[in-house]
Amino acid sequence: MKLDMLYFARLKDSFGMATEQLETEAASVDELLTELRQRGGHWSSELAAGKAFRVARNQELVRLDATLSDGDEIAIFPPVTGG
Amino acid sequence: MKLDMLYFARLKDSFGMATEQLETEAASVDELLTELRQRGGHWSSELAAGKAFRVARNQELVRLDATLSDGDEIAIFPPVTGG
Amino acid sequence: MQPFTVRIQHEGFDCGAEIARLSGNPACGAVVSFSGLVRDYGDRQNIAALELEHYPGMTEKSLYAIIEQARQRWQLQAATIIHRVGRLALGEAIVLVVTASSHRKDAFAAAEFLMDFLKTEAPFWKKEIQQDGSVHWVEAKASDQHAAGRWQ
Amino acid sequence: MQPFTVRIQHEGFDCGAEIARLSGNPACGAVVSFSGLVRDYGDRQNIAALELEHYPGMTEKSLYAIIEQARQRWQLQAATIIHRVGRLALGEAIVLVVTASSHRKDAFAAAEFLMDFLKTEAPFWKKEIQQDGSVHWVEAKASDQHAAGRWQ
Repeated sequence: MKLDMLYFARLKDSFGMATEQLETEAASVDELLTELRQRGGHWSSELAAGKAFRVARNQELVRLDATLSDGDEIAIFPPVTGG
Repeated sequence: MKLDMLYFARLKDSFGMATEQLETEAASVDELLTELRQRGGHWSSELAAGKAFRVARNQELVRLDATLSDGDEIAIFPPVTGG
Repeated sequence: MQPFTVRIQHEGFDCGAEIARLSGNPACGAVVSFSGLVRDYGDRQNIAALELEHYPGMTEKSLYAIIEQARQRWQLQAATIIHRVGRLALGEAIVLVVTASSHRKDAFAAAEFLMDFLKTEAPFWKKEIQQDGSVHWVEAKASDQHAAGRWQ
Repeated sequence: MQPFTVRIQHEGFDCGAEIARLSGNPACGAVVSFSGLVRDYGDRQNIAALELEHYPGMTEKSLYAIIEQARQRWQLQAATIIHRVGRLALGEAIVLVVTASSHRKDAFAAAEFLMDFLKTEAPFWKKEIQQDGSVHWVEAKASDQHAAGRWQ
């Protein structure tokens, strides 16, 4: 299936990209993260288990066990700092 | 001694006056109130013991046992309702 | 700029200008304002206007004292209290409190504290004028006493 | 008038006009505003400007959801949230929250609640630009998490 990936703020800078389309068989956010970490470098360090980052599926915050469907918009970003 | 008396809001309306100069021997606010109540009518009903009113001496709220001095500005008024 | 200001006046005020005046300090990240307006109901219904009386002299003194208390409790860089007196029509602003701080919690707490004490300590009295012309002094609210009490 | 409004924009806003817009309801006696401004210090010192990024679409959605939560908790007649994005110089306003209610406690609580959630839930990120040109992403504050937590 295909996912529309979005990266924001520090993660966008670290990964060197703001968006990508990802072909994956990951069934959950957790599996997706494992796959991204395998890219190594900033991907493995920024998305390490203890790191503070958030995942949104179709513009709603979700937990690691959230499931994925074809065409989902998945955003990964640092804790927010607006206001 | 002489006191400059001020009455505000509903008490001003009830007493039919906003200010007066009072010649008195009252040593405390309590004694002054007893004297005013002796005028009868609205004076005794508005200043009755259970009634909610406030007394300020020289523009600071005081309790009934506050003492009085010649020339004091004594204001009596209902609980405030501004803001 | 005079950072702590109290004004008692008949005329209206410009909320935006007062907030802007306290927004100039580069150390202040947070500005909170409270505007109190004449509502169409209060103790009675169908209110057309309020008439506000105060105790000149004591009013200013008590408001500066309240600001002083707020400054002892919170980090407060500036504060403005404007309270109108005289006749105020429906929808007009009665009171404005503006607080400025480095921290939003302080700005919020100080503004709410100033309002709670204004409602229970500052010598202002409101008279409601109904649409049919009848006039009544507003009674003090137990809820305002309670709100002020929680800061003690 | 649209009583509940969220706006994300590059351009500045007129605080006074936004407060006036929510002051027109004759049932609303209380209007509270919060303005957040660019300070000269944050995570670092000597800040010259901020650069604000957001997640278009999700931002608006999350802010309307936060307003919905506030309406369930407090009597709220109207609320406005304006949050700027892009580059903002020292002293400029970043965010404005305005709440209008019949009761001042509700207006205060809702404004503070909206700000606390804005700081912890809405997808905005700040970059500090120092006077010497160095640039750093702002780190999320534990104190903001704590502030938001007290409403739960």
